[in-house]
Amino acid sequence: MTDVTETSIATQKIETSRQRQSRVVGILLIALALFVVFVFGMGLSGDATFRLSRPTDPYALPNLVVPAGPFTYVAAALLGFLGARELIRGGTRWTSLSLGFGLAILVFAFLVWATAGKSFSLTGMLQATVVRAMPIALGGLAGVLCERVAVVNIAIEGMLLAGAFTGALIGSLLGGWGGLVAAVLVGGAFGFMLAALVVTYRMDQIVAGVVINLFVLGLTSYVSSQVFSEFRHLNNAPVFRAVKIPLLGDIPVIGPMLFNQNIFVYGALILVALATYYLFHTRSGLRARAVGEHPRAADTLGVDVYRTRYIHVTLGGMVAGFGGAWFTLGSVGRFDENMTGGRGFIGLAAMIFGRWHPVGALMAALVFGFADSLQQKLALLNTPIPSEFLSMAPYIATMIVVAGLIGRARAPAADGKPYVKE
Amino acid sequence: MTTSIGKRELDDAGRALLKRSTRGREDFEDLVVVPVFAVIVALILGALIMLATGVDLPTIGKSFVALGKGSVGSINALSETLTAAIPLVLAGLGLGLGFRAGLFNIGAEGQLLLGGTAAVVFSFTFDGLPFLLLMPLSLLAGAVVGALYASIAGVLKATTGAHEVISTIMLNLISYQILNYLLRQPYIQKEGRSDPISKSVPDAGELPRLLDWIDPNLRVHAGLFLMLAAVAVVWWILFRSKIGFAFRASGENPDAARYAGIKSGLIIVAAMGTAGALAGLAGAAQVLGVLDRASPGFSAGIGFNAIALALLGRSHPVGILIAGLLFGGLEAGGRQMQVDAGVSIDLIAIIQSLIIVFIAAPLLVRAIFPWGFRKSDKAAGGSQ
Amino acid sequence: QVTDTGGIDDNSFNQTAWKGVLDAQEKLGVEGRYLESQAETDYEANVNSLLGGQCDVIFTIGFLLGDATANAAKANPEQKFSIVDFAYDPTIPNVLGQVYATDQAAFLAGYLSAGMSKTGIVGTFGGINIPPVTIFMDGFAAGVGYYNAQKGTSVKVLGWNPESREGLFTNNFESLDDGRAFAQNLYDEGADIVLPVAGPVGLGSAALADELGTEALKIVGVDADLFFTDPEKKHVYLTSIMKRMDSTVYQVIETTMNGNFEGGLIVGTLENGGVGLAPYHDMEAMIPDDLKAEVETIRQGIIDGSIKVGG
Amino acid sequence: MDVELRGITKRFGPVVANDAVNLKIKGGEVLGLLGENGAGKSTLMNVLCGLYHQDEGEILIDGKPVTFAGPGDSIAAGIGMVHQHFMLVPVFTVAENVVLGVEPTGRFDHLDLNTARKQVREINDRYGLEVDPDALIEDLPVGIQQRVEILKVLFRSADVLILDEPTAVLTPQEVEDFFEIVKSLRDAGKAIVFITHKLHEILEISDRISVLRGGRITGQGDPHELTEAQLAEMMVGRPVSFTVDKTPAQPGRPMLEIKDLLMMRDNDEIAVDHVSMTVNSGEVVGIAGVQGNGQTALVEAITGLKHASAGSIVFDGDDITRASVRDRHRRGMAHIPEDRHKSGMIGNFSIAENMVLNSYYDEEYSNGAAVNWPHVAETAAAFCVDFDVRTPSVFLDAGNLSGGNQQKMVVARELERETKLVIAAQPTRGLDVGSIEYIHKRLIQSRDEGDGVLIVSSELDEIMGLSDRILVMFKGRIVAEFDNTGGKADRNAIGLAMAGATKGAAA
Ligand SMILES: Nc1ncnc2c1ncn2[C@@H]1O[C@H](COP(=O)(O)OP(=O)(O)OP(=O)(O)O)[C@@H](O)[C@H]1O
Ligand SMILES: Nc1ncnc2c1ncn2[C@@H]1O[C@H](COP(=O)(O)OP(=O)(O)OP(=O)(O)O)[C@@H](O)[C@H]1O
Ligand SMILES: [Mg+2]
Ligand SMILES: [Mg+2]
Repeated sequence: MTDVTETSIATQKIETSRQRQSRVVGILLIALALFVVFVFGMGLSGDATFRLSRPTDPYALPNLVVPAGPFTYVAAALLGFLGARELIRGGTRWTSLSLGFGLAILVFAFLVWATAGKSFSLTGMLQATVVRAMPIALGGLAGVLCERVAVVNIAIEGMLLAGAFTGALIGSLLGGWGGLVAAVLVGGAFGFMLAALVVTYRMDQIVAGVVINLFVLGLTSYVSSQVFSEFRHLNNAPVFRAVKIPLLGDIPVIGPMLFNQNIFVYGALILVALATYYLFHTRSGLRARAVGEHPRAADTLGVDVYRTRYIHVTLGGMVAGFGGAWFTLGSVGRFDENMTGGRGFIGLAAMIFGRWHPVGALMAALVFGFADSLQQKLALLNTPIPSEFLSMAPYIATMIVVAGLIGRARAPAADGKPYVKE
Repeated sequence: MTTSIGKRELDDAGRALLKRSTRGREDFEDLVVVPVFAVIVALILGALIMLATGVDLPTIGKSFVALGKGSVGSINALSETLTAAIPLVLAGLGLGLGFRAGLFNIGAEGQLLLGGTAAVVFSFTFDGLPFLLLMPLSLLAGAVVGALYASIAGVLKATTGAHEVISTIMLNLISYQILNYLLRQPYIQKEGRSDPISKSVPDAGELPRLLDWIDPNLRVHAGLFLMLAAVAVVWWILFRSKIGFAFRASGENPDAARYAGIKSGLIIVAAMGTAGALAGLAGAAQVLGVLDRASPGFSAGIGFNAIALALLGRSHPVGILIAGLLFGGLEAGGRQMQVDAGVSIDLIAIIQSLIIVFIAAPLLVRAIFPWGFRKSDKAAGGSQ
Repeated sequence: QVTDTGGIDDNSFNQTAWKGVLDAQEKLGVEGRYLESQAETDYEANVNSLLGGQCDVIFTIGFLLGDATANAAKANPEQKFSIVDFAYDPTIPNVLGQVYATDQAAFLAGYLSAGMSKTGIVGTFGGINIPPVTIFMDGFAAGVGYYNAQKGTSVKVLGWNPESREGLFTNNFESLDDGRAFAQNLYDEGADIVLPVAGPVGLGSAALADELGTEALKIVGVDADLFFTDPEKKHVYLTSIMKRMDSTVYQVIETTMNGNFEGGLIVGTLENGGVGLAPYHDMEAMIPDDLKAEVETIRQGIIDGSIKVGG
Repeated sequence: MDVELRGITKRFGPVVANDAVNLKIKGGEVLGLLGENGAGKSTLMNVLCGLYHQDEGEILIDGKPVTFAGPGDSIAAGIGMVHQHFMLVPVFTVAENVVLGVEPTGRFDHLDLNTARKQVREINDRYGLEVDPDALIEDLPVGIQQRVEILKVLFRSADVLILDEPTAVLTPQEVEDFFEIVKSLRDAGKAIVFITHKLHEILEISDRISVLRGGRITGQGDPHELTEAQLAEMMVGRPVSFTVDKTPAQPGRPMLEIKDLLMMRDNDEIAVDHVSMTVNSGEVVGIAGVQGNGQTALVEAITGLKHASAGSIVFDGDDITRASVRDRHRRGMAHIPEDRHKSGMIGNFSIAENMVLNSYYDEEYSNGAAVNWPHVAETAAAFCVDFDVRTPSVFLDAGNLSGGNQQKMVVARELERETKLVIAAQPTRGLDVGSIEYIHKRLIQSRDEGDGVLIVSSELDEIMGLSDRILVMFKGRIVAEFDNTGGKADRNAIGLAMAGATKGAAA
């Protein structure tokens, strides 16, 4: 035998992936700093006024007045600092955090720029953010429940729509709570139907989802034009009003956002918390995740894969039905054709954006909600940017974030694959 | 090691391996019985839904007559059916090709919108070119822009692994805004209008109507040939060409494809691009053949219906063609149904979805109607 | 009748026009059919479908059907058409355009709202930025401006800038939830009276007003008298800017049955009753009498031309 | 506890996987179960553990007939199975995997992971398994994953343990440790069914042997009376030769030269640490090493699947460090991948399509932009005949082939063309003796025709039998090199080097 000569340990520096990421983020942050200075900062004057309280609030906060010109320079300096820090001390743990922080600064700088010399109600915008985010969050949560047991649910859109429709119809007949219960049950029924199609009848999951969407859209539109137009009283449900939580609801800014909302907002927040506990801290949650990751392994250990899938997809449908009822019982009390308008698909995006985690899906939904309400405010502020570009900004941002940050996020391993016993 | 492969004489054992299993009753059932059955059952269920919503029996009868009349009952009906099928099939072919390559592209809607807009803009920009140049080039513009737009999702997936479902959903939402913005630009907006609507396609840019010598209202246009050619080309690409083999290989097993030296990134971008080109063509055919201009949301959900279509056609070009004709017929017939019987056209969507369910879940059909069908061996087999 | 994308049961636009057909059915014994457009691509196909249906006259409802109607009319010179909200220039012999000087009625509503606003801020938003929509907003803003000029006040209008012709638009005529969100947005910025000009979308705004209470937010309806067509939320409507499509459609049917159909244009004004301000109904008691009187004076002024609405 | 299988028949469509099988399993005894690929061993055991339901026949426990509706029932009856393919959830921890299905819980269904961890540690200590309960499965080497599988069965206090090819992926040292565990379990009174293709293992560990062929029991016997040759003949139905017949190597010019190669893993750890090595034409070089020591990364670098962080790779005189996979293939490099299911073939493609998976673009198989399918089919048929791939038709999906035939298909694809260098990773993992014999013969044939052959295997016997020269990898480095002309290398020394023993000890 011959000994192999020792090769000396590498002394040259090899860039690790983390360092690479830091470098990219650092450059990006510095570019943003320059952008803020040259696009927002140039010739900016006046104050941006953000109203924090409404006339009716018990504790009036003074308006938040930001001198626009100086602020942009401060924001740019902060961005530059974050960027430089990433470049110089690359590879530390805070890269993602820096990026998130940097984007937040950018958004605020943009707001200040757009509001310079004007004012708008920040509290109103934040409250609207939460409201608009809820159906998306609930849709995303429904998706999480289904995909954690490896059933891809493209049908969230249809389930939302079914919930909205049922809420209006039954709500008109039996009142709000009756409508709500019915919406949840009908959502669950569609979940069960999806489960039956994909688990028992082994239909392709995407096909089944697309079909349910088509079916619900057709059925609800058909009934609404065939029946509701004639019998108006069938489409006139009461609306759940905002319920202010004593004390908490009076906190400025946060109060109206979180503690003066209707049951749908409270319900969604509670459901997200429950789902998180359930999935990651209970026995059934562990089994459900096992079914999503490696159904055969779960099967060999006596976990009933089919039953688990049926249960969770049905639960997901119920959550979506609840979210759908928001459109009618939580908002306008009337059903209208296709009134969910693609929110289910955005919910799906929120689920992926949120890495198949309930809290992640909620956060992602809030980003969409924020963009949505921001855009309405900006239309009032008469910014020189065409409104279309403002509308697409959140979608572009989502793509960038998905590409940059969670490109490698993993879906449950068995996601989308049917499981065949024997 | 050196083994000469070239032209080698096969011995008997080798020739025996070249046998293909013949098509039996199983294929007949899958390809003929189940679909026919699906359509019939879906229509019956549609009738039940009408009954449940208080439509009386004579009206139901009338609506089915109208459905038949409106889809195949006259030259006009056939023309409408084909007109509706053209963009559906074109976009569906692109989606089907993507599915084969393992890409779940939800973005046909956006690719179609931007492709169609590009075709319109190209056509009025180069107004004055002769028909033989302007029309094909306008189509090409649509295809190119559709391909480029789809490639964004492809490139993102190939370079960063961004999930194409999210990026195509986002690209759809972005495309609506781009379109709204473009339609308000003075260069594109129709003169004297304040609403978002584009200038018209010049006559030399239009896909000529094929039957206007019979009746000027017959809308079927030369896009029909485009559609048929696309079916043939996509079939050839998928099942005969080298690139198609690479598409299918990375769709079925990306890992094995990578080991075999197929560059997954390139394939993703190429497949997305091809799919986008077809969706762009669908949009171009729609504006050059039917709409004559671009307006907000002129895609009318074709890109989404095409998903259902591609799935129903099992991502096979011929299947997609047949499914497209079926959907086109239902759409045209549905319109007649609303006029003649006063039944909402939304019923069509219900019938469409039921047909897909029964075709896509043969096990369900067999479970409901156990007689008449072969005992399903497949059901017991499956994976492993 | 071919509807626009709102649908026949939209409680305002399409429904009002359809009411004209229904009235004619009742009184003149004609038969009416309708076809809903699902999307803009349907317009032409839908018009074509009705061509085969042996109609005496085909109504196309909405500005957006302008092109489709013109094409069909040119291809079928025998068929009579009538389009709501579109004026052809030059006119087409077999098409009768019906347009409305809605700004006249909206002017009154603007004046009334300015007088009724407690916060000194009123708001409006539209469906899409097209003339039949913005004409409401123009008139409304002009009415508020007239009030300010008369009273020396500075009531603000949010959501529409008549000069830049930019404003708040939902970009659809469908989403009720948008109607609620947009009204909420305006309310957050201080508006206590909102004019939604977006067909059924306004019903969402009404739902918000219902929830907030009419003290906090009132709605001005458009097209029909929403007090009647939206009876469940009737208490939130300060008034409605009526565009009496039912009456003009009825007239067209009547003249057609009498064999007097002629292409061209009919314009609904305050004077001929083609547009008008709805009664105040439940709000009657809340509105000060002198404000009512002023509105009535202005109405007369507009009719006799002493008050100019546009410009 | 005694278990008896009576007249078990199990069909998959037309395939009769088990045909009236009778089998007895007794407590305190190891039953060795042998058979070719596809003989029906796994199926029979899956019936016993409740995963499949038999079409005919019955199962008796301690003389009483039982029926299992699902695996839950059989687990409750005290039967536990370690499956041929790992049944572990890769993103779960060891503890989560072990308790799955029998989780300790608190109030509100709360998963009590602390108790789980403690229980796992107890069993760990009792049987000397040494597994960290908090490690994520995906971070563990296969040897440890194997132990987790056993932990799972023990955790459910099974009295009957079915071990389906548990040693297929273990190194010699790991196998020895593993046998210690099996023996202690037997001595504790458990009944054990042990399935393997390795005859010496079965002779070493079993108390009784049954042989399956074509779904039937074709032989029974006492390991003390049987020889490997007799067992092989019972399995395959003909005599099998175990030693690879080969002449001494005639090394020629360097075919593959690696200099100072550095490879990083995704987590920025070093996988291959400045390795330099050469493979000459006409010789077989074997790389021995415990899995997880960088062999996979080395193969990925050579075949172009991953790019080197530093160093160079020269193939027959040309620098290919940056060349693409396809380019390397075109230059004459053949690659038999480690995991044929995952990366070697496409189950839903026909055999013909699989045969040209990496050469479809070749002029040979194409007309312009199109693939010449008729020619592909004929060639594939010829390959199948040459390499004894048993199938009724080349148009059948490759996924329908048995494991051995699948591997022969992959080997045929790689070797049936002009090659200069063959990289074979775990070329015979999980195959029966007949297939192994065949594939080994083909690899030696390649060498004799002047190819360089590089074999990576965790199977020390395979390395010893095939290689002319043996390199041992440990922690990303080549730590020792042995000349194996005429099989003269010291098996013990190699084993020690694989385990990371110091040079002094290895020498
Ligand atoms: N789920 C299934 N569906 C159809 N056929 C199957 C299935 N499982 C196994 N078979 C077939 O049954 C026969 C026996 O397979 P089995 O897996 O039991 O063999 P084995 O003896 O374990 O082989 P190996 O040594 O390769 O593990 C094979 O022909 C196989 O193709
Ligand atoms: N007993 C152990 N307990 C926990 N982790 C271990 C243990 N032994 C090794 N590991 C970890 O396992 C990893 C290596 O195993 P693995 O087989 O996954 O590597 P690999 O990438 O396949 O390597 P190769 O390139 O050689 O195939 C290392 O990160 C090492 O830290
Ligand atoms: Mg086996
Ligand atoms: Mg490895």
